[in-house]
Amino acid sequence: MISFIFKRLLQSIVVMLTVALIAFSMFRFVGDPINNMVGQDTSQEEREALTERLGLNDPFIEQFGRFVLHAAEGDFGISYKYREPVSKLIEGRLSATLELSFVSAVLALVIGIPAGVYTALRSKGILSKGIMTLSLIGVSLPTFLIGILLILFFGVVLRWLPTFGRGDVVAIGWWTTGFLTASGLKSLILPSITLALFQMTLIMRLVRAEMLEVLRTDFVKFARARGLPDRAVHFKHALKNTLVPVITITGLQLGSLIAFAIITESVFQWPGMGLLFIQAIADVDIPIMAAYLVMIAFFFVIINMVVDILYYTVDPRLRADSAT
Amino acid sequence: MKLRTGLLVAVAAAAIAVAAPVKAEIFKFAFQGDLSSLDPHSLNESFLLGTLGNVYEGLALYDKDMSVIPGLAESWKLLTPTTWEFKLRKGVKFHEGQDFTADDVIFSWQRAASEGSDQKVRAAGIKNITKVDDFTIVVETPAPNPILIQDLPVLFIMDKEWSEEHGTTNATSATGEDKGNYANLHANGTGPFMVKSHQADVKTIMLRNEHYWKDIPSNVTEVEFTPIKEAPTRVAALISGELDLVYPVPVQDWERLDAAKGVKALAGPEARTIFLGMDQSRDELLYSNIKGKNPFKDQRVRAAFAHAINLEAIKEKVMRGAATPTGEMVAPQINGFVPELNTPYAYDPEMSKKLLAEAGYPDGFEVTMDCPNNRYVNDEKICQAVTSMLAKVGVKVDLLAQPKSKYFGKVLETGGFDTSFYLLGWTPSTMDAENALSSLIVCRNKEEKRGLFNLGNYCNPKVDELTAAIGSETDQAKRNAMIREAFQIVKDDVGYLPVHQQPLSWGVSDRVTVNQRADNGLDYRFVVVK
Amino acid sequence: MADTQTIEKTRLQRFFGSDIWYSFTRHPVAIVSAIVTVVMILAAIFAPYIAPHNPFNLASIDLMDASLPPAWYYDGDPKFLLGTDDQGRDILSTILFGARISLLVGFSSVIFSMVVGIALGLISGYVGGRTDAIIMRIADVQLSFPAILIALLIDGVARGIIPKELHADISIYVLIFAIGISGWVQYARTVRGSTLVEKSKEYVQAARVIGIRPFTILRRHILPNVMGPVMVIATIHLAIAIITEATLSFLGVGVPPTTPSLGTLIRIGNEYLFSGDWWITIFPGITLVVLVLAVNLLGDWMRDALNPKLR
Amino acid sequence: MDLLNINHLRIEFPSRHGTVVAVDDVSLTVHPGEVLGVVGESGAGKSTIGNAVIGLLEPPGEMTGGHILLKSQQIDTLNPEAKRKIRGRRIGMIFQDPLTSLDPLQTIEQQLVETIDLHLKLGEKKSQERAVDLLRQVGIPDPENRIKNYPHQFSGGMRQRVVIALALCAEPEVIIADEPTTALDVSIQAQILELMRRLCKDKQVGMLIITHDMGVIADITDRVAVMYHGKLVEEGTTEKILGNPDHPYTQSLISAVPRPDIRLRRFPMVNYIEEEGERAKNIDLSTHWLGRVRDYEALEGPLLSLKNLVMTFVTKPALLKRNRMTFNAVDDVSFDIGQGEVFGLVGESGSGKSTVARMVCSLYKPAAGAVNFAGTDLTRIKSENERDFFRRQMQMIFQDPFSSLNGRMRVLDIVAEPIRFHKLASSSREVEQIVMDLLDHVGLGAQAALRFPHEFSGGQRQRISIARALATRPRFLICDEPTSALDVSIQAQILNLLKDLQEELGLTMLFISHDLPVIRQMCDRVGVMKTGKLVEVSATEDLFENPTAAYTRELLDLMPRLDQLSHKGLEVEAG
Repeated sequence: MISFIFKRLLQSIVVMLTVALIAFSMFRFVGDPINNMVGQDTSQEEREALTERLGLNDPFIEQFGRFVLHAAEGDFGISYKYREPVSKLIEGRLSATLELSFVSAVLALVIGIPAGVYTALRSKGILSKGIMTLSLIGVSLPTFLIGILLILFFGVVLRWLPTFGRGDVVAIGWWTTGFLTASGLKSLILPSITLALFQMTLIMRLVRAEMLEVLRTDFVKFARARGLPDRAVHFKHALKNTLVPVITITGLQLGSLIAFAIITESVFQWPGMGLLFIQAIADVDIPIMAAYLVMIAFFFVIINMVVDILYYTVDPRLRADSAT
Repeated sequence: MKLRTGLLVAVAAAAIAVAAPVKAEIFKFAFQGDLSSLDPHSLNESFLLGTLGNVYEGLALYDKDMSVIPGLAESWKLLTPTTWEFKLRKGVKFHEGQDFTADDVIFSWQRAASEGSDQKVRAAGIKNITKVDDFTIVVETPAPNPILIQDLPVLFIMDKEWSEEHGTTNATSATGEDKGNYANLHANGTGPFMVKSHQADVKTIMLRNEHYWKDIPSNVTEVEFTPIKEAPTRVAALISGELDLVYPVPVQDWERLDAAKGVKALAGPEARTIFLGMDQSRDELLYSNIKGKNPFKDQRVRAAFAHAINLEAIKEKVMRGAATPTGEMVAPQINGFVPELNTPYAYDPEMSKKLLAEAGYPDGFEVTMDCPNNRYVNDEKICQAVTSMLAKVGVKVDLLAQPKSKYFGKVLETGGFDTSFYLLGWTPSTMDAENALSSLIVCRNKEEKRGLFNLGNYCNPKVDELTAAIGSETDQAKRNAMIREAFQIVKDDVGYLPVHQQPLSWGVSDRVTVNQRADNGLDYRFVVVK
Repeated sequence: MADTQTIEKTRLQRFFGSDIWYSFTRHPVAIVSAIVTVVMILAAIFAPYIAPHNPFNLASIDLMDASLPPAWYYDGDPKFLLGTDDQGRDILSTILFGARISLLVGFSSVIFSMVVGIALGLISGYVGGRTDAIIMRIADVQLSFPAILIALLIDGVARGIIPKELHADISIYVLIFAIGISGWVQYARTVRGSTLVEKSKEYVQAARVIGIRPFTILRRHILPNVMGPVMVIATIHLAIAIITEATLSFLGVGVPPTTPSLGTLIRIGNEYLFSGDWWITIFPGITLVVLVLAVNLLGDWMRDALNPKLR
Repeated sequence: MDLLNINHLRIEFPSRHGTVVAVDDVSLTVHPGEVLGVVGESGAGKSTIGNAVIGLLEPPGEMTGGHILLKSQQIDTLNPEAKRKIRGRRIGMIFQDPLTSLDPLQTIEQQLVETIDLHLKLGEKKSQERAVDLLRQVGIPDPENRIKNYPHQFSGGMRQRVVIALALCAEPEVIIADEPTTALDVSIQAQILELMRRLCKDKQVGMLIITHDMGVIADITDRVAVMYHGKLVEEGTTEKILGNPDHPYTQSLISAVPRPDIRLRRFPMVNYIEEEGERAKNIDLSTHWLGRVRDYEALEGPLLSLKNLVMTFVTKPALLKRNRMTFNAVDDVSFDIGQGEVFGLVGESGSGKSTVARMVCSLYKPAAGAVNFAGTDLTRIKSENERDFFRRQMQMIFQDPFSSLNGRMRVLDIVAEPIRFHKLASSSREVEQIVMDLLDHVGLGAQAALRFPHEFSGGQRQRISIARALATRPRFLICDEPTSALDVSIQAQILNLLKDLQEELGLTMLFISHDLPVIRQMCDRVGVMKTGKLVEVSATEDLFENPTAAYTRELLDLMPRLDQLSHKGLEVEAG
């Protein structure tokens, strides 16, 4: 197990380095940052001087090396636009994005899994057919449109919920949370729904497909033959076996929540990393972009590791293998 | 440190004390962009300067109507064509309690000229400052500079000792050499409002400065600013009553705002002029099917373009009646504006076709147009409209609309003026026509840093002479005459195709009244909460 | 020999005899969504012939027609059934042409990732060993880059390295590439899985005993047998691709507004949701939903009919 | 007194092609302590009966007639809940595949206790004790500790014991066993059957065994019911049915069973179920392409000779060699096969016999040793093209008729593929003609060419793969368990076909099977393999009459004794 985790860690580092490299080599093409760092009547000489001082003229590999070395110490450089250390900027945004993703993830799972199970067990039923179709509408609309329509309806027409931002947040160390204030919680509702919809559908369909598979297996039939009541068959045996494969994909899905948050955050002006990133792309704020992508990769490898470990704990067969 | 926080607390406490009778009035507003820094010298950009103008002040100030009035300087007079004497205001204190003196002015000027500052150009307008006494200074300019004063409201004064104490004697530079400049996240000015908290691109909160050196018309005790990028979200936030003011508001949403109860659209002409430029210097256009020659060198072609564009339609449909079609490169608010030159070129497709034929392009030609899509009001839509209008006279325009970062990277000097036909907007930062002439209209000259934003390099020696003269002419009457002549020439040459003065478009809640300044600046002093 | 003719069945006959077709005829939902999809695809293909106006012909656009409401409104213009947008383009026509572009992007990118994914999947499944390991690692790295991010970056790069004047023309291919490249992993994994299964089957060994070379085996024997699940993924992926395109256009990446896709239309229309010109967003929006919904439902039915494990 | 009565049971499966009557007016009775065997070939509807009894008919199947009585209480009409209460409590069920019958994520204790507690309400503690006790009864060593294990930690045989234990949890009155030993090796099978019989007698449980295997029937049952196409064709005591069947189907079935004790020339009267392929035209091999003298140079000595073959598989891959875990699937195997000889290779699953075959036809590359074919060491050949020459000379017939044909290709293309690949015919016209003749020759008829595999039965498919194997005009044929997936009568047909072809074409054969009786019917010499090693090689008759190796003797003893089978109409080959 230990050696396994260690191996995974090594892999993760490789993955992150690759991501960093790819990302970094792409930035050189996304545009010239200088224009956003100076006003309109700044002269060419000054612009060039700035470029030089930023080391943007150094050979690529040198820039990359510098980046990796600093990143290793958690220093992602200074944002061109905000002239603050990127690490501080991200620090300030991290909690917003994570809380949003977390709530959405919970929503997606809490609704997705039971719905999937239900539609699998009652696969012929009218209701489950309804659920299936309804869930599709969720993924048939672009996220941003869903967001805006929600704002229009609940924010402008009904005036029930806030249309933007996080509301009041409480700071716990560098972590700010919206969970502790009424307005914070209210502001969470619309964005998290917008963000969760897509994943919810995916998870639900996945669970359904897997469940149908498992229900066909012999051991389910045998469990029935042993006289076990449906409840036991479905939830004790079938569901548990369903979740094994579901774990991996769900893990990845939830990981991508953090990235998908980009859209949701810009629609709701949610002060998270995604918003920071999309802003950074427009302003060609390379340090922020680099940091963000590495963060994303980081989250993914973490999630992947958690998933694998879960796997080991859930599935005895794997445990046996790892033992040998 | 301890002492100063003490002071700050004291100030704040006093603020409450004085404000006691008045109840706390919080004013919340949103803008599309954000306040990238609190350092007054970090970026020469209108919103940043406009906002920090509430915290920091210059020797002179803008009044409601942008006329320049005394600020930290009580008065000034011209000693020689190149030297000015300023009497500084006594008894002014910075937010953290330090006294304002001549040293602060000199320091601030030096800082503005320092490495990483984006105000170098303005700082360069001053050759030297000598201190006569604590409240008298003499300013030397490199050449006679009649509009020196125009620059002062945005040349902000910082406290010397405060800056030295926090090692921020240089302007915040983006290079990260100074890891997190103190002035980037903290402010200590003399202005009517002081920064309470600031998280870049998230939220900035300012408190009323109860110790301001003159009384503040506003009854606002706290200002809360949030950047909101998406227009629909911004408008929604206003209509839903979460905010008191949002800007800019898409012009097409005006009706909706006026229809919705509790809010209204607040419009006004901005000092910014939107215009189209054409590459008139290269012998062959970079992006065209005409090879070997440059159609835009021919005045008739430029005129043909001018007559092909229906500015009224753009005003009505794209700008929803909110713009002012114009024939001049500067707006009415600008010193030197010539009313009679403001009438646009007539919309006359037939004439346009005829001119093209005369010029030898009976079937028109192809050209690529560069256009920003997130810089000016409906910029991309204007460009689209222009393309379809030119199509009607046979000119096929390929539209290349990009975000401002990419757009400017291409068309400006950095990109080697890589364009044949483009849309640009300009607000003379000095609010004086000379700035427009010397930046946009004179022949491009890298060495002398003139005409660097004359992207198409329209070049007429006569205009150059005039501009040079205007630059040093201190007699306003003579000066205006020369400005008029220069603009007349440009108009006859059809050097540019002015489109309109774009509207200021704000959405305001009925519970507040605000003053909409022509440079799109929001001056908290004039915000009143009902 | 005479009777062999009677026994011989064309592939078409086989299809109509197949269980798939039978289950199809028993699924009203599947039938309806199939019809909708086909109609929309046809409409898109023949847009130039059936559209009342050509929104891409700038000369034909009159700005004065801008923002007219649908024809049934009192100030609507019968020329423009569903009204016009902010540039005076006929909404109905833009929708037809927009669907054309959305579908083009959708199909092309799906085909792109299909080809890449299947090829890599077959190889890593059949060859195994190091090759397999490497390809799957790449897949992992790729997976830690969500589709939208990849698309954003690729678009950024493309705009950086490709001559600016070409952007308008190539942006659509960039989009296809960007969306396509982010989708191959799923195919690769599925195909690899079923390849592992198929290659252990005896008909493959039989072919090897005969001496058939690996490439031929992959092409003639394995490929046809792994296409089932691929088709299902492809259908659902098509829907996702179209949505992704729309989403990207919201983030400012994508086709130029002079040749808008459904997504672009919706994005543009967004700015008019409050101004009351609802038709600029709503009609393209409805079209998009109906299209994607139909495709999704089709995929749903196919998934249940073929019931492959979607991994 | 009757325990279980099935009266005039009728079960229908409505389908798009019209209703299929899976079980048609079947009546059976099981007495306490009695084992009733239900025998029949695939599609006979025997499993359906089992499912019907425990009330778990797969939809859309439904009982449309008759009734089922347990202790003269009608149970088929009970509501689902009541039926569930009977399942496991009063009727235990054992399925075919022990590997898939247990929930992989739960310890066998959890599964046992769950069931026991459910039915007997003993409470946690008692249930656990009973669970351990059950495991001991079904002969699982060290049950106290093993009970904590997960299914995957048990061998196939052990798992089937656990499954039986689960079936016995609540002391059911009836046990229904559906092909309980089909997935197991001969040796395990014997033990399991013994166990089941004992339990049945001790506990006076009535047992209904559903199987296709006459061996099982002979070993364990008291009475036998023979089913054919959903109908009960004959019922009686085991002796009666095996020794002197009345119904022609039963007779053909019996006659088709390979005998361990005697060697038949051919299997007679096995065409009751499916036409044993009639050849439309008898092609004259002396002139026909198929029989045309093959351009192989004659050679003295063996055609195939294996020298110290070794095959190694990596069980745990690792970068460093020393970290790898490997085992030898084939360990130093050597034997010769003379021309025209049929050499049998027998052994239990995992003994490495198939691996040998795959090395011979170079699907696997041996880790060591030589495969000398017609004097050439195949392992030394580098170029594929050179290898093709030998590929042409040896072909293989596989076990599973369903996976050995590519369902996406027409039979024509399947059979033609080798001909085209090796360019054995001049024109596509000729290719087609050859294929038609081949198909006809294996008894399918030419018109089969234009169909797709899924339109054929298992036996017919096996004929197709035989045709494909012959299409290169090989001199050497490898048959890897060619009939173990087929019903006994079909098996007989295929074996007949192979015999005929071997004689007509003078083929040399390597015949691999786990089934000793089959080996006896087919082979001249036999090699016995155990865990990768070759333990004995001798002429068939000697092997069966006086085996030398202990392991061989063991195998022979475990073989189901079928001596009571009738010999009616069999022609024994002079041994």
